[in-house]
Amino acid sequence: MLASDKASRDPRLPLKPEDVQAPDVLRVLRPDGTADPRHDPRVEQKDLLALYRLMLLNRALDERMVTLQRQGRVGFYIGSIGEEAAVLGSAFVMRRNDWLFPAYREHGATLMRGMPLQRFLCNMFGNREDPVRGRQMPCHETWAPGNIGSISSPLATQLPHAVGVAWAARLKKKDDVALAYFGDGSTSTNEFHTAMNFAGVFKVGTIFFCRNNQWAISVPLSKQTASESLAIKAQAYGMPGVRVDGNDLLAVIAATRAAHQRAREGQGPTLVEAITYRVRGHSTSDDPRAYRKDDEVKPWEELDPIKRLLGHLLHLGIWTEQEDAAVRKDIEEEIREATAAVENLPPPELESMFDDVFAKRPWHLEEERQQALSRR
Amino acid sequence: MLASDKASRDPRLPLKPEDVQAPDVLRVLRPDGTADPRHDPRVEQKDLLALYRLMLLNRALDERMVTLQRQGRVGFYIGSIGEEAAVLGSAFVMRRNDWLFPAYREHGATLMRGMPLQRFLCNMFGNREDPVRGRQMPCHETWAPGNIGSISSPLATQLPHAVGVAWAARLKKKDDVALAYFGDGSTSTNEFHTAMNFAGVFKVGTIFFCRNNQWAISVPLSKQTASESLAIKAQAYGMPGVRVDGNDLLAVIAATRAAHQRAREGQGPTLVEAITYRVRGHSTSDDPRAYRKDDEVKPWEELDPIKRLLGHLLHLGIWTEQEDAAVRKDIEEEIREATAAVENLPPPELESMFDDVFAKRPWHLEEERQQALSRR
Amino acid sequence: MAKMNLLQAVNDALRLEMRRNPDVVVLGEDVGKFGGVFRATQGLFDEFGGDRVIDTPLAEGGVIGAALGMSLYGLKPVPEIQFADFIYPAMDQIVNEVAKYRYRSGGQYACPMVIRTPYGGGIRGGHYHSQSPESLFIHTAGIKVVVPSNPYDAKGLLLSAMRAEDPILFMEPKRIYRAASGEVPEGDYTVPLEKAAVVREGQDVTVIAWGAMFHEAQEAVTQAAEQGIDCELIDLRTLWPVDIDTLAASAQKTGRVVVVHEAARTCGFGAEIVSLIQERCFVHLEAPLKRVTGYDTPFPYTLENDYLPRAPRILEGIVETARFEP
Amino acid sequence: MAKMNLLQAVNDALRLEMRRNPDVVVLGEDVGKFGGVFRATQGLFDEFGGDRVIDTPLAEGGVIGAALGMSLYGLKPVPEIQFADFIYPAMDQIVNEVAKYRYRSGGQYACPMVIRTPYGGGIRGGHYHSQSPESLFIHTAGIKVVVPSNPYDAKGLLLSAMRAEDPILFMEPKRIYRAASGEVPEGDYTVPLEKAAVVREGQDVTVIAWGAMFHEAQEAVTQAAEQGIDCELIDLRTLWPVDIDTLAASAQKTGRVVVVHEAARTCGFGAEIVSLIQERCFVHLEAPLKRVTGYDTPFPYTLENDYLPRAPRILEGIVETARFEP
Ligand SMILES: Cc1ncc(C[n+]2csc(CCOP(=O)(O)OP(=O)(O)O)c2C)c(N)n1
Ligand SMILES: Cc1ncc(C[n+]2csc(CCOP(=O)(O)OP(=O)(O)O)c2C)c(N)n1
Ligand SMILES: [Mg+2]
Ligand SMILES: [Mg+2]
Repeated sequence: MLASDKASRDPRLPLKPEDVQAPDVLRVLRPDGTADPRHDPRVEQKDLLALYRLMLLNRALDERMVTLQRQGRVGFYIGSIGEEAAVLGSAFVMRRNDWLFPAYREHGATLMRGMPLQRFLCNMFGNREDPVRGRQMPCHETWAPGNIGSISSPLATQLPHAVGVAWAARLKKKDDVALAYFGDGSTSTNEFHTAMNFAGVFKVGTIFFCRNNQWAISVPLSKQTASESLAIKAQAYGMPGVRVDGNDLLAVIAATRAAHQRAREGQGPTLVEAITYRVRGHSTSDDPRAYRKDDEVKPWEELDPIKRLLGHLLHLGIWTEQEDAAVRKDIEEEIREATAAVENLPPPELESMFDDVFAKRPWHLEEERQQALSRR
Repeated sequence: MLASDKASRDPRLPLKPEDVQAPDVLRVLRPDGTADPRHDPRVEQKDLLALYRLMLLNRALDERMVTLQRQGRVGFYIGSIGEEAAVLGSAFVMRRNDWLFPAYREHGATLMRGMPLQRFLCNMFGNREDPVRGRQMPCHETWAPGNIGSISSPLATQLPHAVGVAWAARLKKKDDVALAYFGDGSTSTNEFHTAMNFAGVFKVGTIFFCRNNQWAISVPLSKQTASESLAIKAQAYGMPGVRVDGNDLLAVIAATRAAHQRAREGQGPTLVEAITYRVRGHSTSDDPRAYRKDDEVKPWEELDPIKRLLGHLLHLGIWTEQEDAAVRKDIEEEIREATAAVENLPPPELESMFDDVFAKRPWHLEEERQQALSRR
Repeated sequence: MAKMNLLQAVNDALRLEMRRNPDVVVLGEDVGKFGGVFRATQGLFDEFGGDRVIDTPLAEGGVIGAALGMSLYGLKPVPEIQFADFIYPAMDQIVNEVAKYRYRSGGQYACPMVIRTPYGGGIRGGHYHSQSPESLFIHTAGIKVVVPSNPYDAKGLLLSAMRAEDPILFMEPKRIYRAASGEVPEGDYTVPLEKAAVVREGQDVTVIAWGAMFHEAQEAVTQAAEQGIDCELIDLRTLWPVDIDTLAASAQKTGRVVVVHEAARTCGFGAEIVSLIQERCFVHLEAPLKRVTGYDTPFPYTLENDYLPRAPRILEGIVETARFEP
Repeated sequence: MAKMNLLQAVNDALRLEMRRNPDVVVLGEDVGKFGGVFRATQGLFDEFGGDRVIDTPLAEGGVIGAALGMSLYGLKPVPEIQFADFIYPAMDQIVNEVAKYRYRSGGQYACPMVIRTPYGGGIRGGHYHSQSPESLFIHTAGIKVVVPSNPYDAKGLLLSAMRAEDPILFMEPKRIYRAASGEVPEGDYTVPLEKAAVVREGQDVTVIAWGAMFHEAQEAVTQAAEQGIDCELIDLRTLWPVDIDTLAASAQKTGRVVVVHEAARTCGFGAEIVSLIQERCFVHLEAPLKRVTGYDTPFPYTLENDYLPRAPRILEGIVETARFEP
């Protein structure tokens, strides 16, 4: 009579690194640097190296922006330290014609899809060259040339958009896939439920990619839901839900590929739960020591996705410690140069504030614009 | 890797009466009028007879109100024909101190909990003796003495209220249980998700009672969700989900009792999916022939809950066909008399419109009230 | 020309535009086979199929959110909210997403769509089948609000809306879905957005209304004429951006203004109209700008005809305003 | 007396009332151990435990909906919406449920609660950490709206609100959470709801403001005084029901009025204030009622200080209004 009667771990306890070794969690990278051949997505070496470099860039960028924020040079930052494999592995699977709907930690994916680093940094400074014209907070970049949706602070609102895009593609007889990122906390939102349900009913090609970093600001996963896992929530919508080691780039690629194939082939949506951990504060506005102990964090730092990929590359013999050091230096330099190039650009022009509310400026915005300008 | 991989019926097909015989659906009443002793809730005979009478009253009331609506004497009606066992069986389990949050078809439950028939009918006419003072449409009755929450048209908004009540009870060290009714369509709403999730996380004593009548106005269940069942959705919230033959009074009582016991004992919430069928139109505003074939309806009419209980009573030998005919006549008379007693009561007083917006009338409502009165 | 009621005019506009533009899709609860609870989408499912006339699960936020995605991809969605009273589950999608998408993406994206919704009282709908929430959306930068009062405008405005570049909330006065009927051209035509109609010219008092209440206002204006008060009657048609020039010109001429709406008075759109006019026409005003509106209570069932600002109350407002002497 | 900032005053009020009334519970996202993203609930979890200071899952509709149920059962919930910009997922619960529960049950039930939420711009929050949606709720019959502008009022108004019989939306001007500081009594006291404060008496122009913009208005008023314009400065404190007598008396005296708010102009609360005053004080008015407000765009990030109606713009409005000659 009970639909749910199998024994399982107590969802009221936090996930431990050991839990990632559970049989239902897809892993590829082993501690010794080898890849489990049963699930290895067999990524080409040049792509592996490019992905590795992008992970390093992503990490370095995050570190640098936090510093700039502390120095008062940037207003706010929210990054993906420790979650790079989840972000970049999934984005890697997506084709040029596919669409990505980031939450707000997926800057690496945006860069991968062609947003120039300088333009990204313009968004950090909210200046005149910011592609969103200084209108949103930093880390709310948009990059239409890469089919990257507009980032919104209200959580999970992008999920139904990803459903709508994939649905529209199907109606237009295209096989374009849409992937939406979101966090574990966001599974509690209205939009998670609605988007999953619509996607299930209409069998649209959407990938729901959940970065389960186990925290929603100060609220741990165990207080977010009593379900056994996040992946299991897929059952409520008649779609498959998969769990994957989110710090394992190859596993993330493998899981996302499977979901992508389903989507492309008209078999419908998939929920991917990438298990990872938010090793830093939520954003530059947060201080996690107010609500969690450092020793909970430590074991997860051991599973750092960059370390793990590096181990694999060294094992494969396609990368050396020297190359590693050199490329890290290059990246630092690249970021420094790009920052220097854009940091002192002027703010957006006052009159730009009145554009883009509508396609054309109606009389009231024209009037407000005139008033604002006359005041200058 | 897939969380959901067991074979099952295709959720894109409509449920058939045979589906109610699936092993995961709790049934007690057998076609021959006997009760399956393994699950028989062993209701006292006098209660059984009282429940049967209430089912008849509920049915007769629904039929009568539809007639009055057609005659233009009542503005609107929405009833529970064919769903009486689900409504009354579940309400029967609830104690006096427990709370009920109806959707809008559970008038039988309200009457069971002490709302006088005449007062109920006052709500039909929206007159001066209407307990909600003629403010809401018919069938939006409220009866605080019976701990019946206020009925709202926006679907499923009562679900988090039932969570809040049960939660508050626990905080006040009481074991009061709250039961919320809703339909299959309502599982798609924001509030279903939120209320289920909160209830799971805080383990509150709420019973989520879903009347799966397989239609949401013109939208069939198969277009509402792609999940295997509605009960399975409970897994997404770490609570048990049970399926029960919703046209089987005894099965409904048994399933609700189990949920009630869990709730009372602090073991948390339960989702009950009572499988039934909306054999009539959605409400007096609806004409189902515009979207479904009559022959889909027929087989479900065979499973009429009143017929099935009558069969059982006759089998038990505690009821006769003669008594049956007599009580049906009594009931008709009771409704006729109650209607006659209240139909011509005057409408609410104009000034009552300005009460109860707030505890006290602020200046602006006092002003509007004066204006309205001066116009009379 | 054909005789149509407002509902048929809406239906006709949808059908014509779906024939003309293959990117138009209609989605919402019960809009498919059933043709909508008011039958506004009747016949569309049969003509255009389930891919373009879509019954959705019961979640308004999903309807609008999915429509936004469709719009990004190049479709022109026409989502329906079954009753305006049920728009709140979609509030976040409308206010924080649809209305801001163009702006916040720096103009990289846009999500034009027409959100159709029946609104207003007078059908014995009580709290939740009677609301007029227009002012919430007028306050929201990035969305336009259109309300027709007759079949001709309904069809012409809806056709315009479906060809516009911005998100539009198209509110249909359900009380007069069937009661408002008239001659409507059978083929394609448009009525311009953002242009009010001066339905009657007059010298004494400007009366501003829209939707179902326009007809109450018209009745009051006729009665006022019998009392020798010559009203100028304006049907806004597009509430926002409002046709300020027409309003200001009329107010300057008459110096006396009555605004009518069925939404609650406080922070209703009437307040904005009053403010705009007094800002522009202060020296011309000869009487306080008058609001005749719904009361500041939830919408009641039995007393709905007392709640609504019907002709007698409007007439009272007109007379009071006409007779006002400083 | 103790020196407190506005945040500490809010925290103090919560603590005192939780000590006094065991039925008060605080719930919301991150309000528990963390003490809220602004730390408004700091220390409450330690003092009152997880049963009364509750971290909820991430769903604003659930927070308000559950609070409603708690309230029916006799608790006094004080839910927090982390930022007013995130109130829309709870819009249906607030507008259709909380605000109407007493009315629609014929007075059989009531659901008093205090919904706390930080609002407003000026902290570099862009579109979604800056909004001022007060007018949406003022338009909604059945809920009151309170906004303090200083620590003394914050504590006293919040204590009053937690003892009131109606649902109250308590909006906290986050821009001045720390900047507004002053002497606050340590124990229990209340500031009455629905009473505005005339902070400065004056003869020439009435200036009406609230929240963070009150301080901008105050600065402008001081500067106006230097130019010989003697302003009467009113801090509304309760937005709705507004203290109409104080407003009308002042407008009658000065005949000139400036209303300031940071929400977008169109259909903002300023429009209602303008309408109410011109209805009551028409013959006394010597200039158009002036609104100095946020612009009709989403709230911008980089240009937020241009968007906000800061002192220089307010001063301009005051001067224009003072000098207006018909
Ligand atoms: C609707 C809404 N409510 C609240 C917030 C405030 N908020 C910002 S991030 C966050 C936690 C999100 O957690 P999760 O979804 O797990 O994503 P993560 O940050 O961990 O990647 C909260 C509560 C918000 N942005 N939107
Ligand atoms: C939020 C909301 N959206 C739409 C409606 C209109 N509506 C009323 S009943 C109904 C169908 C409900 O179906 P279900 O939940 O299965 O309940 P049933 O009527 O079958 O008992 C709809 C769409 C509503 N009342 N509330
Ligand atoms: Mg998280
Ligand atoms: Mg149903």
